[in-house]
Amino acid sequence: MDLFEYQGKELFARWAIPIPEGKLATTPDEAASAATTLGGKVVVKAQVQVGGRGKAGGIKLADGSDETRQAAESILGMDIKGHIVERVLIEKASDIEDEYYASILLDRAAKKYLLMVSSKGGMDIEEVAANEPDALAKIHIDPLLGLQSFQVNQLVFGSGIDAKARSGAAEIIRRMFALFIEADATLVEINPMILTGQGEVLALDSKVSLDDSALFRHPDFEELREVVATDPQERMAKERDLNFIKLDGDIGIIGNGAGLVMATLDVVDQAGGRAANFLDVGGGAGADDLSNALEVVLSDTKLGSVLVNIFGGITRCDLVAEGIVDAVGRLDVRVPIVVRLDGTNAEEGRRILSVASHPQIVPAETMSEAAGKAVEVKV
Amino acid sequence: MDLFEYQGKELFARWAIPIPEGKLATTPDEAASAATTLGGKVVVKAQVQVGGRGKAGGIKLADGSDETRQAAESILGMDIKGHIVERVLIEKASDIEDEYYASILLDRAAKKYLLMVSSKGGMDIEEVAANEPDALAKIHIDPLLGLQSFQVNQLVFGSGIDAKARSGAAEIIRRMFALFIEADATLVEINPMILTGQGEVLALDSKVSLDDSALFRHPDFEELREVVATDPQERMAKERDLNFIKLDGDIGIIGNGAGLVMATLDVVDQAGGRAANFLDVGGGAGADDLSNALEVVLSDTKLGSVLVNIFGGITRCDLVAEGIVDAVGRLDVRVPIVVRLDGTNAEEGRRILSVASHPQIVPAETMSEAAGKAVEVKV
Amino acid sequence: MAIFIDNSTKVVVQGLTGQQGSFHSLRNRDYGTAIVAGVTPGKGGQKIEGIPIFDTVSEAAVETGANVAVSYVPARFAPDGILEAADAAVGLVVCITEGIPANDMARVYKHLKRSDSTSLIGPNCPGLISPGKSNVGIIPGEICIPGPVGLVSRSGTLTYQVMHELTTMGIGQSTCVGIGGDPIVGTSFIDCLERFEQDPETKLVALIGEIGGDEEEKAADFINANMETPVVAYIAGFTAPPGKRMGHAGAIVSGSKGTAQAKAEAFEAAGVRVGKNSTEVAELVKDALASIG
Amino acid sequence: MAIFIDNSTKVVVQGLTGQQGSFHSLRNRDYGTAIVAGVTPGKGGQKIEGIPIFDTVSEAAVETGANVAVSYVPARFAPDGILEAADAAVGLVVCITEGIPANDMARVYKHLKRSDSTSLIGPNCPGLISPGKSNVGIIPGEICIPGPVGLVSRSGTLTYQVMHELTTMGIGQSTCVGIGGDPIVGTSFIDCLERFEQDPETKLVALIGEIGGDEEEKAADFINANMETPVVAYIAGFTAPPGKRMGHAGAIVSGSKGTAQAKAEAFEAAGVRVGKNSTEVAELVKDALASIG
Repeated sequence: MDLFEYQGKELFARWAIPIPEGKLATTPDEAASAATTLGGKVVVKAQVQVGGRGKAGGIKLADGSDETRQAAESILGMDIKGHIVERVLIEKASDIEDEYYASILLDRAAKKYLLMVSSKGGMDIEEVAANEPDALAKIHIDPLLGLQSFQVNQLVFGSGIDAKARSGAAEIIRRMFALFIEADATLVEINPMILTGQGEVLALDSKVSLDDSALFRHPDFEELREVVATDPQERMAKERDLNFIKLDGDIGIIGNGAGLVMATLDVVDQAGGRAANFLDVGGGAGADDLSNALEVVLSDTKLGSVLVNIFGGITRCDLVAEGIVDAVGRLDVRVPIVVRLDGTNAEEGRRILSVASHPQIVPAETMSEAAGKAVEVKV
Repeated sequence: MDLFEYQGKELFARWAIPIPEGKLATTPDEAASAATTLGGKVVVKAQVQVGGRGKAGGIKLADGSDETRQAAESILGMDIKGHIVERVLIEKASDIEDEYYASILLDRAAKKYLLMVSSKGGMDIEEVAANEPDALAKIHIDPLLGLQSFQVNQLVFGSGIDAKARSGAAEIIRRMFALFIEADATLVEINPMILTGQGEVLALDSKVSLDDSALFRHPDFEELREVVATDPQERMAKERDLNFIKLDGDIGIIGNGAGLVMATLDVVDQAGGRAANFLDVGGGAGADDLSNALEVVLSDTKLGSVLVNIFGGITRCDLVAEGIVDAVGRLDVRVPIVVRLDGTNAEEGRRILSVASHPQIVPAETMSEAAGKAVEVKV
Repeated sequence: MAIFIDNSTKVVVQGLTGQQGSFHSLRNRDYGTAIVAGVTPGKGGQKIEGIPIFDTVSEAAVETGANVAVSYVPARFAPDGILEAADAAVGLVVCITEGIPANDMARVYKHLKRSDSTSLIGPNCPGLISPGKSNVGIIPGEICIPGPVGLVSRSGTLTYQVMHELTTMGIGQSTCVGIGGDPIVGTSFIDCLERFEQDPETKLVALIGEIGGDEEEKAADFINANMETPVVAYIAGFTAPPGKRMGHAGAIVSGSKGTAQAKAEAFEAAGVRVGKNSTEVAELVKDALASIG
Repeated sequence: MAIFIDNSTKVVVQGLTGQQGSFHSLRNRDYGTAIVAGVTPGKGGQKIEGIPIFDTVSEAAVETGANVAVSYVPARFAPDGILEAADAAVGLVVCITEGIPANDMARVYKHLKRSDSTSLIGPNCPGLISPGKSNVGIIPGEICIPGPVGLVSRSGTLTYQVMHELTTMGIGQSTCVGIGGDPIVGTSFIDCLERFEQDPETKLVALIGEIGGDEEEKAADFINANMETPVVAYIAGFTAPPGKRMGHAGAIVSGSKGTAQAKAEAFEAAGVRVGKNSTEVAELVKDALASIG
């Protein structure tokens, strides 16, 4: 689960990572009143989960409530790379003396945590790594041992940040690590981490991803999740416990198992089509799951066809077929549904579909054939 | 630092390990009023840091304030193996259905923590290990990984405790481990851990030792330490930061380095004497340390002689000699002080002593000679 | 022969008294696998369909000689279960459970690598099957036949798809291993490739990868440097958009890293032919086997 | 030759800018030891008596080629210091610091044993000296002369006493190692005995033990099973009362375990002669050397 900047900063505040004073606003009026409360110059920042909002005009400096209202008016509702801005963060403007970078993530290749600090902030860190490796300190943290003080030293001295910023940065690194472990994050990134003219070190931006699998340990994070899932179709899938990702094609995809669904997207592409989504009903899906999955996928009005690709293992094809029959019975189905069933009880499943003989159900024998048909029958 | 039962139970309460309700008393009146507050039958328990208090009459059952007052009167002031009882713990009597054993300590051979649980409580655990190994479950805990749930299962199932006690015992084991790590203990022992008629599992006794080296992490434990050091001579040594242990002979021993002092005790024994104490002035001791050490050792009125055995390394023998001269100048020295100096600046040290030519200072050339003389010159 | 499991395999099931555990374990037993024990603390002494239940894995291993543990316990208890099986020295632990927090697995992985006496397959994997010998986990035994192809995959149903196509063509398998789709899994492609290379029964290996991480790239290097046995590969996720987690926690393209294209190129550079879909992979396997003779 | 340290030893000092660290390190340098670097975070770039200071051990090791680290940092920072030196792969870490909490050392010990590339001597030890070659720590170099006796001890000043008696008799030492008196130390008697056994310069080993633990008993078993080089022993604490901690955190007799008597008997059973005091030990060494010829 990827958090918005302001949500990440809420966590920063809880883990005592210093941030500029700020307030969230969803309307220009709220923004103006936030500016009044904060006083002085403020920064109005679009809350979107995509890079490059600065270049897109999603960050504006403002002085006083009027300027802030205007800035918020121009930013709220803006479309930044397909993300509509629904919230802005109003923050006190900082007196930036220098900009740094700090992050922590799970390095799956090393099976350890990777901490990185750079004296070059506000830039893409892969670029810094490639062009100015001396400005970047990287260390691995043993998951059993945890972060050691000497490693914090290696980061602050090795990255070449200003001597004035060392103790503040060291403290932030320790707290970032605590947040990462205690909140079960998969990424915590501060870019830029700044040194102010007053000698403070602050997190000016936040990028935090949480481990969905660990949410059972953090019931209080559920409310973060509610805000994150803003797309109505994605929310619909989440409510039905389906693994759904919105894509930009017009062929709806349903399958069982992440690998098989990915492979299905590829085969559709090879057949000249484009997938409208990724939907994995998971292992052991029953009739209800299939029926729900079709409901979610069919709610996309731009759809041309649907491909259901099931390889039965734990999942029984007869139940899958029942789910499809149920869905086409209760929903207004305006596009063809190509169905390919194989594995456990596949014959029985095919029989059920053939008995139902719904005009929109198109049977297919193999994955490739199914993909071809899904492209062919598109309306 | 070894704690009294009631101090260990204060820690148990902080780490949510269930204990019987109880109150500490230092007078019969306090004991009587504690009994009234607690109500019902109580147990009056001598607070001493030595085993076998039960057999010595240090534990009595009482019903009501009068019986409790009488019991406290008989126990307070009692001498149990050289330990004078200054405090009694008044506890609500428990309805004991079964008695178990649980402990955790650092196993220095394995370099891991050792957790033990037995279904035979109230007995010496070494005896259980020898005679009824099936009633004892032992597991090692990896210091980096910590206690795992499966290990708790291995203990409660492996020890053969009653099924009714399993979940209560499992919870106590988890909390014991948390206490052990978080309080930097070197031993936590519950013997007996009981199952009551009501199905609760309680710690009926406590034995807790804390790691002195870790006290810097636990400033709140300093008050426990003050109570523990009750011997006036030991308290005097502690105030002067000297490593002192009271023994039962009549030759005072001062040396630098734990190994050398132990060896000195042995040599005195071989010479037919008995040491009155162990006193290590530590590495790099100066004149003040020596002077203080002599003051502490000489405060023992049963003393016959003193042996000062110094091998100079970081420690300079000239400073040692100055400290001795200072001490004999300001104190009323009624016993001979045999002094052996070797190593750094030994000659200068011997010269200083010879110039001072105090009647009680007896020089010696070697360790063996010094030990022999200390026995010989005893008054 | 085969790798990891064969006729000598004796399985203790963690979570046998649960719904998933009992369903699949009984299916495994029907396949011919020796399911010798179950573990559920507090239910020791009971029996499930004739299989004795113990309170701890170590007790089960001592009493029954189990040499493989398979775990179906819920995600929050699964890390402890893996550690318990390792502690009981069963040798191989297969963790089917999905949704284990990454931090928990990082710690478990580190601990297992220290001791080195236990292999872990998974978590979040379908298990493994040595057709005609032993089946541990949720792979449907019906779609396999014994034969010369070793199969290793990060995916579940996609593996079934490939197995099915091979079987339909009459090509059998020595062992099929689903290593799991999480960012941290106990057994890597390389671990399996090493074993297949040593296994005289395995004449060819089919590797099924997917987007995310760099395990496929490492496998390509390994094949290039160390393998005589021919390998064909298949990568899922050519059309996956960057930054989106495609079902598996491990399946995510970060920046320019972990793309299917990069992985396919790494394999091709190592002389490994890469199929574009499951049918093509099966064809490549058939051709390669024919050329071995 | 010698063990652990010799003429090729280059030392980086953790805590060189502190009082203890500078005092002993300069003494070590006067003895002839190559003290090549100091580490104090934030003081990188400075010099102490010509010795360059670095912010981190890894930087110091890279810049100076240091292959031994010695630590004088306060107890609460010392565990981190040991880990840092191990991380910088200096090979040998000597920790003089006393008073490190046992829990901290348990974790550090476990971590070091996992990697196995770093040896730790101490903590709470006087260090070690290879007379005439190198001196790392606080052992007074004046009381040693080069020669054939390897010395290993849990104690500090008691070791000096024995070294002094040997030197006075004209018997020199190959290496004297103080392994430290804490319950958990990085290097055991056995680790040193193994090295002495391999060292052609060491003709005889003197082992100085004390009450507590079972390291002496294990050493006796090891000597019996693996050593050609003769060993003589000395145990301090015959008259120590049970349950009292005799200065060293490790020196405590628990119940019937860890007594000097038991340890002496273990040695004698292994054919190791045990002296009753330091003078007797020196005499035993002299006799044994004479009988080797």
